[in-house]
Amino acid sequence: METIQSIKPLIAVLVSICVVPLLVLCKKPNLREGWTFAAAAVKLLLVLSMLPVILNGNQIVYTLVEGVPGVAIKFRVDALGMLFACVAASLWIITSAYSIGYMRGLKEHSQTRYYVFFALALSATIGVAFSANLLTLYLFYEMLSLATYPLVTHHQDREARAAGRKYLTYILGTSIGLVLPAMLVCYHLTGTLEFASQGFLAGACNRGLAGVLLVFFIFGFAKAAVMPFHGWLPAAMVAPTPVSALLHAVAVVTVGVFSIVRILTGVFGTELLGQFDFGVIICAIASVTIIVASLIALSQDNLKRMLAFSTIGQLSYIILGVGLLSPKGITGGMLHIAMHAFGKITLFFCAGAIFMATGKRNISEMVGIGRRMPWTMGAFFVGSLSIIGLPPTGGFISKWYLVLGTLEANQMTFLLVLLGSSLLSAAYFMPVVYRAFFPPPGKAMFENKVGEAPILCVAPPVITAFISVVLFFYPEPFFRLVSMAVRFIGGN
Amino acid sequence: MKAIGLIIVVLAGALLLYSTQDFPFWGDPASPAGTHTATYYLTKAFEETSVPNVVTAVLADYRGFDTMFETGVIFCAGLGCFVLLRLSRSRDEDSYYRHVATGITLHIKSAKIPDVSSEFERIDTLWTPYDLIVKTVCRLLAPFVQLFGLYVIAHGHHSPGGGFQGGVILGASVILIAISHNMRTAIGRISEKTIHILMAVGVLLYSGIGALCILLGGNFLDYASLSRILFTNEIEARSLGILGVEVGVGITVMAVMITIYNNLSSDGRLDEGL
Amino acid sequence: MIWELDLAILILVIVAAIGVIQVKDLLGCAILFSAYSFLMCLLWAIMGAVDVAFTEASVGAGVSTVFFVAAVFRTTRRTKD
Amino acid sequence: MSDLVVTLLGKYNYWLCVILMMIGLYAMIAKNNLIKKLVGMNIFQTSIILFYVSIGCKKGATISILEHGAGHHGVDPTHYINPLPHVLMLTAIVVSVSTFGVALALAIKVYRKHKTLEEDEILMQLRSE
Amino acid sequence: MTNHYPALIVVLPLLFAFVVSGVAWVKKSLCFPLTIVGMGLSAGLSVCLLGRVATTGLVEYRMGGWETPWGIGYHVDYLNALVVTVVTVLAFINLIATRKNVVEETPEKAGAFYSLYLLFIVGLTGIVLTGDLFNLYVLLEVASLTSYALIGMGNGRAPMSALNYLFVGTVGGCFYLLGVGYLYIMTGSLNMVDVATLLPQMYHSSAVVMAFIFCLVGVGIKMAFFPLHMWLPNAYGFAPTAVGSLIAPLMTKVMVYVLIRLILTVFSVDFAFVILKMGDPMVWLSSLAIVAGAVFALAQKNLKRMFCYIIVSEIGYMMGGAWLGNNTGMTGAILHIFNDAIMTLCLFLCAGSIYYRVRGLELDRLKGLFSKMPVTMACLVAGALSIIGVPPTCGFFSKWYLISGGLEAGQYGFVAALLFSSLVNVVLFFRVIEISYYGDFEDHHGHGSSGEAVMEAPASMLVPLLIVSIGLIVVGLYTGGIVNHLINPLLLKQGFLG
Repeated sequence: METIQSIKPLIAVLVSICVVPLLVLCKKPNLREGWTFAAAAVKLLLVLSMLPVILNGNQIVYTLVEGVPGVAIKFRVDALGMLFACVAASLWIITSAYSIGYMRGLKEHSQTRYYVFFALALSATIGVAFSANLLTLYLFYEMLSLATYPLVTHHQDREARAAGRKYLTYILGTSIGLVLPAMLVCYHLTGTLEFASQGFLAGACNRGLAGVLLVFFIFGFAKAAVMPFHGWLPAAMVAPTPVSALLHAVAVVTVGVFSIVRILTGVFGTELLGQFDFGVIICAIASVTIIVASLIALSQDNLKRMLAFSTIGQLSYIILGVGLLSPKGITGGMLHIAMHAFGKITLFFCAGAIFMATGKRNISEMVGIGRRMPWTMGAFFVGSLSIIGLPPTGGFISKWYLVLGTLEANQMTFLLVLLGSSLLSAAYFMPVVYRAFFPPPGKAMFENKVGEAPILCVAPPVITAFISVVLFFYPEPFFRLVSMAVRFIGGN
Repeated sequence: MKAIGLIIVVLAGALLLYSTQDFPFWGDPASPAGTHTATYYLTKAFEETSVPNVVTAVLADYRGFDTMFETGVIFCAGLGCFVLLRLSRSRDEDSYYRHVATGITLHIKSAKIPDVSSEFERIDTLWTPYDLIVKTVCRLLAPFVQLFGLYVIAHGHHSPGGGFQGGVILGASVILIAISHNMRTAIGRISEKTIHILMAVGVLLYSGIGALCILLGGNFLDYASLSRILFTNEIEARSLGILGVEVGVGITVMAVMITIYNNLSSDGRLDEGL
Repeated sequence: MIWELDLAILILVIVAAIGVIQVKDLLGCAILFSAYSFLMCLLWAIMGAVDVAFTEASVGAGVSTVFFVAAVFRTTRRTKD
Repeated sequence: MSDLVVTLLGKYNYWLCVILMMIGLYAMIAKNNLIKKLVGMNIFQTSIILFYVSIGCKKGATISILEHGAGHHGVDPTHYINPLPHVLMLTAIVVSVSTFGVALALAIKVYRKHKTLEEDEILMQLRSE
Repeated sequence: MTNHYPALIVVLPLLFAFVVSGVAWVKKSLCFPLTIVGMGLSAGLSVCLLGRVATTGLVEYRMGGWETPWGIGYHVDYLNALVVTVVTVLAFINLIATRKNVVEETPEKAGAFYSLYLLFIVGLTGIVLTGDLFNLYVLLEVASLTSYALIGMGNGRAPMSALNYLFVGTVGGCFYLLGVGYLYIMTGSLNMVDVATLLPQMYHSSAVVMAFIFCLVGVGIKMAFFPLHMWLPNAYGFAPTAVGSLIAPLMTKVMVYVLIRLILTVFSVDFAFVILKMGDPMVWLSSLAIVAGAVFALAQKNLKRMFCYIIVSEIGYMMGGAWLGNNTGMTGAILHIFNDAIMTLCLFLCAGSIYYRVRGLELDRLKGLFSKMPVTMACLVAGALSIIGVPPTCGFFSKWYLISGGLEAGQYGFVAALLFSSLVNVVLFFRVIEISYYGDFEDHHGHGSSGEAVMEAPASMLVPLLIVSIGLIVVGLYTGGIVNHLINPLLLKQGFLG
C-alpha cells in the first residue's frame, strides 16, 4: 500500500465552496443553476479520478495546516471514505437536477440561498468523507450542521423555526456536549487523533473509560439519529423535499453514521471493541433503535414522516453491522451506506414529486395515485423494495451480508432483529404501494387531470431506482471498496 | 451596604496589618528600599546630571519616561473634562448684557449678539456684582503669583518644585482672576483655543525633546545626545534637557488646571463661572 | 524628623479624614478636605518629602479644593450622609 | 511582650496609614453620596501616598537635595532620604488629582441628568425608566 | 532606527495624540487622517517588532539610556510582542470601522475624541511593553482615565456607569499600587526582572505574599474577574459605539496579560503555584466566573449587554487557563487573549454597524435583519461561532488548549464549566440568529412597523468587519504556528517544568 501526496482531496472539498461567490453574484437563475451543475460535475470527476488510485490499494493524503501540534487539518482518502464520497458526489448531481425542478415548480423564495447552502453542505460532506483525523472530521461535521440549518428552516415560518431549534439543539448540543469532550479526552490520553487501521486507543485506557467514550461518541454524533437522539429527524421534515432527500440519503444522517463507523474502526479499532466486549452493547443500542423506529413508522400517515422513521431504523442497521465486529457484518454495514442512500433518496424524490403534482402529503390521501403517476410510483416501489431488502435491488445485497454477519458472529438475537424489522418495513411500505396501484373500486381519489410531475422531478427518482436495481446485479465497485476497507481495518 | 463595607474594610485592614510584620522598621536606613536603588541615585545623580535636587533628577531624567506619562495623565484629565462637560453654544439662547455705567440689565432674545464694547458687558441672569476690593487685590496679586510660578519651574533643579508645582501655581493665578472677576474676563485674557493648544504644546515639548534624542542618535529621552545641538558637554545637556521638559510640564499643567476649572465651574458653558 | 510631632499630626489627619466623611454638608466637606490635605502636606514635609509636600500643598489643598467647591456649586450641597 | 511593643512602635506609621486607608475604603463602599465616595477614594489614594513616603523615610537623614558642593566630593547616601518614593508619589498625586477632576466632571454630568447625587435616588430613577 | 521600535510603538501615538488635539482647534478635518497615520505607524511597527522578537527572542530598550534598575527599561519578549501587535492592529481596524459612528455620536468633539483614543492605545501598548512595575501603574492610569472619559461621553446612563467604573477602577489601580509598594519595600527595586532576581530569598515573607495578593486583586478588579465584574456590563454597554468596540476587546485582555506577566516574570510560577498553592481556588473561581457570566448573559435583552456578560465569562476562561498550573493551560490562556480580542472586536463591530442602521440593539429590534444586512449578520455568525468554539475559527483552538490543560491538571470542574458555557453560547447566539433570521411573523398581515428602510452598513464599516471575521478563521488555521513560534519558546523559559 502506498501513500500518495496530492492536493486533490482538498480541491474536491473546496469546489463547492468556491462556487458560492459565483452563485451569490449570479443574477440569472439559469446561470446560477448552471454553476451548481458545473461544480457538481467537477466534484464528481475529481472524486472518480481518485477512485482508480484507491482501488489499486493506495491512499491519498494531504495536510492542510497543523492547527494544534500533533493534530493537523488533514485529508486522507481511503476505501471507506471513497465509498461515501462516491455516493455523495453522484447523488449531488441528481439532487441538483431534482432541486431545480422542485424549487421552480413550487416557485420557492430565496433560491440563491438554497443553492449556496446546498453547496456548502456538500463540501462539508466530502470533507467528512476524506478527513484523516478526528479533528478534521469534527470540523466538517460542525460545518455541515450549520450549513444545513438554513436549508431545514427554508420556509422561515413558525413551524420551520421550531424544527430548526430542535435540529440545532440536538445536533450542536450533542456534538459540543459529548463529542468534543470525548475527543479531547482521546487527545489527552494518546496525544493523537489520527484514524488508524486498528484504532489508537488500544492500551491507552481501561474498560470503563473506553465505555464512556464509546457512549459519548455514539450518542454524540446525533446525526446518526440513534435513539433517544432521533427527535430532530422527523421534525426536520418541514424542509423542502430535496433538502429532506439530502438530509436523509446524501449528507446529514449518512455523515452521522459514517462518523460513528469511523470512530468504531479508526479510533477504537475492532480488536479493542472485541476485547472489551463492546460489540454487543453497540448492537443492542442499534437494535432498540431499529425496532422502535420501525414500529413508529408503521403508525405514521404523513409520508415524509414515515420515511424519516424508516431512515432512523435503517441507519442503525449500519451501526449494527459494524457492531457485529465480524468481517461480513462490517461489509454489510458499509455496503448499506450506499444501498440505503440510493433507495431512500428515490423514496424522498417520489414523495416530493407527489406533493408537487397533487399537493398531498398523507398516505391516506394517495389511494389510486399509481394510475396517475405510474413512473413515480414505479420508482417508489423499487425504492421500497431496496429498503425492505428484497431482490432485485441493492438493498438485498447489504442485508444479505448483514445476515451473514450475524451468523458469523453467532448472534441469533440480532438475526431475529434484522428479519423482524425487514418484515416491519415491508408492513409499512407495501400498503402504500398496494393502495396506490390497486385502489378499492370507486375510492380512487384523483381526477383525470392529475398527471406526472415535471420531467426534472420524475427523472431523478427513476434514475436512482434504476441504479438501485443495477447495484443488485453489479455491486462490484462498491463491493471492492468495502472489502478493501474491511481488509484495511484488519477484520481477520 | 454599610455592614458589608465594614466587613470588607476590617478584613482588608487585618490583612494589611498582618503583612506589616515582615516590614523593616519605619525609618530604618538599612532597609532594602533605602539601599538598593536609592544609593545609586544619591551618589551618582549629581555627577551625571549636575542637578542637586535628586528628586528632580530622578523625576525628569532617570524616570523621565514615567513623568512624561504623568503629564499625559494630566492632559487626559483636561481633555476628559472638556469632552465630558463642554456644551456647544446653542445659537438661540437668550443673552443678558449690563450697561456698565448705569448698571441696567438688557435682556436680548434674538440670536444676535451686539458687538463687544466697553459700555456693555455680558452677564448671566444670576448676576451679583463683584466686590471691588477683592477684584483689585486679586488683579494686583496675580502677576506675583505668576512670577512665583515661573521661579518654581526654573528653580526646580536646586530647590523643591519643578514643572508640575509651578504649572499649578501659574494655573491658579488665572483661576484667581476667574474667581475674583468673572470667568469671561479670564477667558478674554487666555481664550479656550489658546488653552487647548498650550495643553498640547506642553506635552509635545516633552515628548518632542524625547523624540529629538532619537533623531540625534540616542535612546528616547536620552538628553545626553542633545549635547550636539546645545554645544555643551553631556552632563550640562542633561541638566538643560531636564529644564526643557520641566517647562513643557509646566505649560501643560497650567493649561489643564484652567480647562478643568473653566468646565467644572461653568458646567461646560464657559460663561460667567462661579 | 521628630516622631512625636509626626504622630500628633498623623492622628490629626485621621481625625480630619473621619470628619470629611461624616460631615453632612458638601461644602463643609470640601473645606475639611482641604484641611486634611494640608495636614497631610505637613506630615510629608516632616518626613522630608519636600517635593511631595509642595505638590500636595498646591494641588491637594489648593486647586483640588477649588475644583471641589466649583463642582459643589454646580451640583448641590445636600447629602444624606 | 516587649518584642510586640517594639514592633508596634517601630511601625506605628504603617499602622496609622492602614487605618487611613480603611477609612477611605469604607467611605467608598458604604457612603451613598457620589461626592462622598469620591472623597473616600481620594483619602484612599493619599493614604497610599503616605505609605510610600513612609517607605522612603530614613532616621537621621535630611531632605534629598544635596548641599552646595556636596555633589563634587562623594555623597554619603545615609545622609539623605531615599528620593525614589518621592518621585513615584509626585506621579501618584498627579494621577489622583486627574482622576478627581474627571470624576467631578462625571458627577456634574450625572447631576445634569438626574438632579441628585445620592446613589439610591439615581438607581430608583433608573429603575423606574 | 530599527532598535527604537519598542519606544516608537508607544511614543508615536502619544505624539500624534497631542498633535491631533492641537490641530482640532485649527483644522478639524485633519484629525481623522492624523489619527490614522499615528495608529497605522504604531501598528506597523508592532508587527515589525513581532517579527524581530520571533527571530531574536528578546528585544530590550532603555529609556534615556539608563541601565535598568535605575532607569525604565522595556523588555520585550514573545508575550509582549504578541499582545502589543493584537492591541495596535485591532485598534487600527476599529478606528477605521467606527469612523461613521464617531462622526454621528460626537460630531463636535471629534478632535478630543481621537486624541483620547490614541492616548488609550498609548496606555495599553505601554502597559504591555514596559518592564517596570511603576511605569505599568502610570500607564494603567493613562488607559483607565481615558476610558472613563471616553465611556462618559455617551448619553443616558453612560456617565453614571463611567463614574462607577471610575470608583472601582481607581480602587483596582490603588490596590495594584499598594502591591507594588509592598514589593518595593521588600526589594528596593521596581524593575520586573530585577525584582524577580531579588524575590526568591523572601518568598515566605508575609509581605511578599500580600504584595502578590494585592496585585492580583487590583488587576482582577480592572479585568472584571468574577466577583469583581459588576462595573463592566454597564460601563461597556452604555459607552458610545466606537468606544465600546475599542475598550471591550482590549482593556480586559491587556489586564489578563498583566496578570500572566506578573505570574511568569515577576513572581515566578514556583511562587504562585508551589508556595502559595493558589492554583485550585483560582481555577474554581474562574469556573464560577464562566458559569455566572454565561447565565447572566442569558438574562439580557440587549445585544451589547449580552456581549458584555460574555466577556465576563471569557475572562474566566483566560484566568482559569493561566491558573491551571501547566503549560497547556497557560498556552490556552495566552492564545485566548489573542483570539478573544479578535472575536470580541468582531462582535462589537457588528453591534456597531447594526446600531448605525437600526438605532437600537434590543433583541426584538433585530427581527429580519438577515435579509436586510446579510454581510453584517454573516460576520456576526462568524464571531458567534468563534465564541461558541466551532472549528476552524480561532475560538475553537484556544478552547481546545484550555480543555486539554484542564484535563491534564485534573480540573474537571473547569472543563465542565467550559463545555457548559459553550452550550449556553449556542443558545445565546442562536436566539439572536433566529430572531434576525425569521423576522416578524405578523409582517404578512400588513401592519409592519418598518418606517425607515434598514439597509446594509456602509463599506467603511463592512470592509474592516470582513477583515476581522476572515481573520478569525485565518488565525484559527495558523494556531499551530503561533503556538510553536511564540508561546512555546516563552513557556520553555518561564513556564512550568515538565
